[in-house]
Amino acid sequence: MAKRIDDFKIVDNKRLTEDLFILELEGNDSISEFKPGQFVQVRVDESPGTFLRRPISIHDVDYKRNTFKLLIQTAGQGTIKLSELSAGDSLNLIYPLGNSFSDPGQGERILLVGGGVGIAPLLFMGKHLLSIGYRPDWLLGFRSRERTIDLEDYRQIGNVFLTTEDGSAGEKGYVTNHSVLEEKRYDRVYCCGPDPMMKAVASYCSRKGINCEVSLENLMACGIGICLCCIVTTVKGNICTCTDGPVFNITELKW
Amino acid sequence: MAKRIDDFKIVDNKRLTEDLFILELEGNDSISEFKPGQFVQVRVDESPGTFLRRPISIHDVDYKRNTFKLLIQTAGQGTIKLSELSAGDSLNLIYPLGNSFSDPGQGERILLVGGGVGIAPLLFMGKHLLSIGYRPDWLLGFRSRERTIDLEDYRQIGNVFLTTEDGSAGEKGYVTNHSVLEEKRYDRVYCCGPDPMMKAVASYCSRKGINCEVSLENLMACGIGICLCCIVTTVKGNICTCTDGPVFNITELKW
Amino acid sequence: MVNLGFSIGNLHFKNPVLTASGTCGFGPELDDFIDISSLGGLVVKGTTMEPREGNPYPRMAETPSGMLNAVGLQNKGIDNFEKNIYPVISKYDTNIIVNVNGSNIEDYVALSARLDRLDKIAAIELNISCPNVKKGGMIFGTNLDSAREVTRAVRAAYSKILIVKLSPNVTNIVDFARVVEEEGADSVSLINTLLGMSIDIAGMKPSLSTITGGLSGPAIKPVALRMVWQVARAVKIPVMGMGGIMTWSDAVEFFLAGAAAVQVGTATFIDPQAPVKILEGLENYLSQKGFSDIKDIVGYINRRK
Amino acid sequence: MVNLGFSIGNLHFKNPVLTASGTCGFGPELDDFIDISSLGGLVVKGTTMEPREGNPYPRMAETPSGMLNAVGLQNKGIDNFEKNIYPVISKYDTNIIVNVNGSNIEDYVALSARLDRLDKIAAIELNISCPNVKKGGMIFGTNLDSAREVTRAVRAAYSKILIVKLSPNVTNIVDFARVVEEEGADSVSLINTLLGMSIDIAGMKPSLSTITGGLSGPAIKPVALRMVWQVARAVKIPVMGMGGIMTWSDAVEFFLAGAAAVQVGTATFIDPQAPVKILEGLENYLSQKGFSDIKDIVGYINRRK
Ligand SMILES: Cc1cc2nc3c(=O)[nH]c(=O)nc-3n(C[C@H](O)[C@H](O)[C@H](O)COP(=O)(O)OP(=O)(O)OC[C@H]3O[C@@H](n4cnc5c(N)ncnc54)[C@H](O)[C@@H]3O)c2cc1C
Ligand SMILES: Cc1cc2nc3c(=O)[nH]c(=O)nc-3n(C[C@H](O)[C@H](O)[C@H](O)COP(=O)(O)OP(=O)(O)OC[C@H]3O[C@@H](n4cnc5c(N)ncnc54)[C@H](O)[C@@H]3O)c2cc1C
Ligand SMILES: Cc1cc2nc3c(=O)[nH]c(=O)nc-3n(C[C@H](O)[C@H](O)[C@H](O)COP(=O)(O)O)c2cc1C
Ligand SMILES: Cc1cc2nc3c(=O)[nH]c(=O)nc-3n(C[C@H](O)[C@H](O)[C@H](O)COP(=O)(O)O)c2cc1C
Ligand code: FES
Ligand code: FES
Repeated sequence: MAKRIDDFKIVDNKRLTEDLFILELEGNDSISEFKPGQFVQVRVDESPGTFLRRPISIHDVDYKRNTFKLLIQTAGQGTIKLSELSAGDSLNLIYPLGNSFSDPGQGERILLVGGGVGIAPLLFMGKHLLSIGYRPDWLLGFRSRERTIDLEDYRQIGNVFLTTEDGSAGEKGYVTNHSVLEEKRYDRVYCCGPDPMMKAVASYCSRKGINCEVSLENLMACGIGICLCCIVTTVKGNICTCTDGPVFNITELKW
Repeated sequence: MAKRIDDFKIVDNKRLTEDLFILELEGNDSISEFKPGQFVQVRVDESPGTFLRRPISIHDVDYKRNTFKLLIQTAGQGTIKLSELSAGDSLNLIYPLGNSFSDPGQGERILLVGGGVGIAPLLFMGKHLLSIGYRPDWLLGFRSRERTIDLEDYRQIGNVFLTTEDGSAGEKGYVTNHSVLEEKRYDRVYCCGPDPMMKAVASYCSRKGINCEVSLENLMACGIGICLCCIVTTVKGNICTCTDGPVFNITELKW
Repeated sequence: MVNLGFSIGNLHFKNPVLTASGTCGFGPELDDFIDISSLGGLVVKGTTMEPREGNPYPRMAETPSGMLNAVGLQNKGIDNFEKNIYPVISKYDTNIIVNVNGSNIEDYVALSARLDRLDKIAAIELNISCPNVKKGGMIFGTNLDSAREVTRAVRAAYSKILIVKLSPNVTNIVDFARVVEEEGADSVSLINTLLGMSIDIAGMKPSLSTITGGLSGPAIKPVALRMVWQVARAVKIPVMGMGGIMTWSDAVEFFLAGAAAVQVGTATFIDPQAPVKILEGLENYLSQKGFSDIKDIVGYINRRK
Repeated sequence: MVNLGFSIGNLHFKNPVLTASGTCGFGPELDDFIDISSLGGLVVKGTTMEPREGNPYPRMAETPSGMLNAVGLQNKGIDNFEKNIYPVISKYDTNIIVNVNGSNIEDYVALSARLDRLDKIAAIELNISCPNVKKGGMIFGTNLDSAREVTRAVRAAYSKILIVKLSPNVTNIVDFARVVEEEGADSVSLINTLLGMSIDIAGMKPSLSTITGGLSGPAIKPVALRMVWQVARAVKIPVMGMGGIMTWSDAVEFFLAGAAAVQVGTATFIDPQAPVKILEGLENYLSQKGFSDIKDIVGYINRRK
């Protein structure tokens, strides 16, 4: 759909862990056109520490209630301020931005791999996959049990395999260490998380010949392709993460 | 008293007219040392439009409830943001700043002349005068009836003479046009308001040989005498409004 | 009705609000948000003869009331522009201006000559002030002789409206404005970004891959305004002002200081509708103040003394 | 324990956080808020031989993340300083530095010679970069020959530590740093304010009585940091960095870029305790990162390549 700029009303702000929270926003007529993997550019406020907008993935869309969610990690001034918003406040967004995950091929076995707040765009994708007839598995990594969110929504979509760095929940280690990768065979991976994690997953997938898409979180100034700040080096040269991405097939990336 | 810097709690925010409101703040042990004519430097927030603090006069001190008030006019970004604060919010102040009005001589007849938000420092002075045995008159000017605040507090101190520019309340015109200046004789005037008004009052007073103190509202960066931005030209040269003022006897000023 | 039009030489602009180079792509990127044709002009992004990949990531850092960028003139070169972009943007009913860059004088001249043949390109903006390339760019814009030489050479090769974009990273920008005026520039635009830097203290390394980058946004507005004021008093050709214009009131400051037109840059990143909102606000301001022509306020602060 | 001390020549500073000239009065103005003696130094306000009234009101304007000032070196002259101020501030147990100004070389020399005799004045900061006076000031700081001449003359007249304060309003600040180093400066401090301007659009007139003024505050930090980085790599003498330092993390950026010390300016207007908070934050940062000496981070970003 065409990009738009609008104020949205916050209907809920829910704290999940010490540093993760979900903002739920009231949608409008555009909501049916949001695609999994897309993001929005959030105008936090006018303080000098948050001059530019902040890019945040579309986490979940509720077509019945006509709302959508953003899953956000407090990282600095901007996200801290967002965490202080409450129902009734309004938030200016440019939306929906970027490309989206591509649909899998007929009968493919799918794994959704998320690390920390990187799970944000994957829930929307998982629900989409379910709606078109797939039952993907989840492989999710967190720092520790306390930093793990409630995974009920994810379990409704498929099996959840979990890792934590300290072993306080699921298997100990990084997602790429999880035993499921030895035991099961997947045809396609969708992945989002910290850069080192995505690189490790990408290298695993290319070794195994698994089709893999990653969602990058490059620094962005505009989000709409006019500043050329968010580039990633690909086989086609430097291209914009905000318009040509954020989702890339790993075969395109020069990693 | 020594200058200090502290957070204060707002206990009330009351709208008086379209553009005037009163913030009431919870005081601390310093409140008994506030002097009429003094001001505070308010840290509004961190937005680029309010980088510096904003100077605001001490409007009223309630020793019993241990609170004090600021009477504020919305003039721009900073004061608009202040108008949006509510009970429970906190506000960082540097206080108390500046000199103060001087006490009148024995038996002097006193007129307090205020224009618009310039009445802010005068209520505190009026109460002080009452407490040391004077019953000053008030001569107050506003734009119109709608922009006039409730004057009950002022009437408790002395007679109130009123002007509005459009004649919708009191006499029509500026304070210097009010008939009381023809009819009554005063020994001392304390004045605060827009520059042109203070200059007109000053020139009236020097013509009549009336002792007159004005409270200036020069642009300030620091409020504590370290930037030299707030100067006024006096018979002693350029001196700081924030430390040598804001109250000046008109005989000192090169107006 | 307020007359917002102005001219540079024989080129008429329907109004004095343009987009700034490198901050509006080629125009179509903004089609979802605004009608480009409603603006006075579109200054497309920095173009070079050959394709360029620009600088490595990371290329941007946020700073107080501003941002640093180190894009480094990434673009697909003039052949691609002529073939793929030009046909698309020719549809805009406004002045299209190409921002011209090179590593040496020959590049600048060759590119200008190519652009001279494109009917719908109304003017070029000679960028001698890009701080983000190792060769060319700011080196021309911070040395008077080089500025003179490149302007002279391009003037000889380009027949239409020549705007020269000046660097603020100089001791006396007026000297540069005078020199390029002498060499036949029809207008000067200023300012390009201030050379700045920022450090990621967690990583203990520069925030940008190139260490230094170009500072833009409201932070630089006071410097930009001062330079526009200085230059507008010193030259006879029209001045295009820019640097930190976020709102119509910022734009008014530039007109009062002497700018004949303004370009909107970084503001568009935060609000893609900013150029149009600024135009509307400007028109409102003029009619509320009772002015019938934008020219009535250009350089206003110099008039009364 | 973290060692925060550093030296310029034979002058030891207990820590590298100082107040900047013109933003801390003479020191006593801050006594209610901080213990000046806890700082590495106090750079008192710009002083001249004769008393000066400075520029007319208005002298300041707020800008995005910054402010413009046009104070213009208002001060009561050296006689008053020696008689009334010096005895009072001599009590501070820290290095007291006087910011030296003049309209011509003779003034600078005469004032420096006077200060050489005052025991408790540890150093002078030669201000060749004030943008707010018609004569002297920035004129010396934006012309290489003048900068050389005034530094040479003052060096001959002044036996103690000589710091030269550089102007950012130049094409290449490194040239200036090198010249004053050659002429015997013991340190350079930078940056002074950027020349800027702002317009009151309601009144349709400049916000400052002097039209242009000096821009300070976070807005200029990226430019200041870039210049400190450039200069620190080019000279051997210690560099004092300043420009928009509001917090300890800003200060850390300057150290990583190569500053041996920092001065805190405009921040003190907003929080009179800023210099002390910055010092505390710096110490915390160093111990958390496991550094035992401030020198371990000075110029850190240049070390690994
Ligand atoms: C396409 C895209 C989608 C994203 N989706 C989400 C999401 O759904 N939920 C979420 O919490 N975050 C998401 N991010 C990251 C998010 O944009 C940043 O965390 C946020 O901008 C930080 O802002 P801040 O003001 O809180 O922190 P700042 O003070 O700006 O920075 C704090 C720290 O965060 C780092 N940081 C800043 N921007 C980014 C960035 N773009 N990516 C990674 N690190 C950054 C900084 O380098 C710094 O170390 C996404 C980023 C992109 C590009
Ligand atoms: C000693 C002193 C005491 C004051 N007491 C009060 C008071 O009790 N109540 C109150 O409402 N105001 C008072 N003022 C004025 C008040 O400080 C300004 O109105 C305020 O700083 C404007 O901030 P702003 O961000 O809302 O407006 P800005 O956006 O900063 O400015 C909006 C408009 O207000 C003007 N303005 C800015 N600062 C001042 C100033 N210092 N004086 C006059 N006009 C200014 C600007 O020129 C501009 O036209 C006092 C000022 C001083 C110096
Ligand atoms: C990301 C970015 C890219 C830019 N690219 C160019 C460019 O290619 N050519 C050019 O002349 N100026 C370029 N500029 C400078 C702007 O056109 C403008 O001069 C500057 O940003 C100041 O204006 P602003 O503060 O409104 O952005 C660029 C600026 C930014 C922020
Ligand atoms: C109000 C004001 C007055 C100043 N006066 C002087 C001065 O007398 N001498 C001087 O060398 N610098 C003077 N400066 C410049 C500061 O010392 C400092 O170099 C500059 O403000 C940048 O630092 P900052 O951003 O931390 O303020 C003054 C700055 C301000 C804001
Ligand atoms: S963020 Fe501006 S082009 Fe991608
Ligand atoms: S406001 Fe700084 S000296 Fe008065």
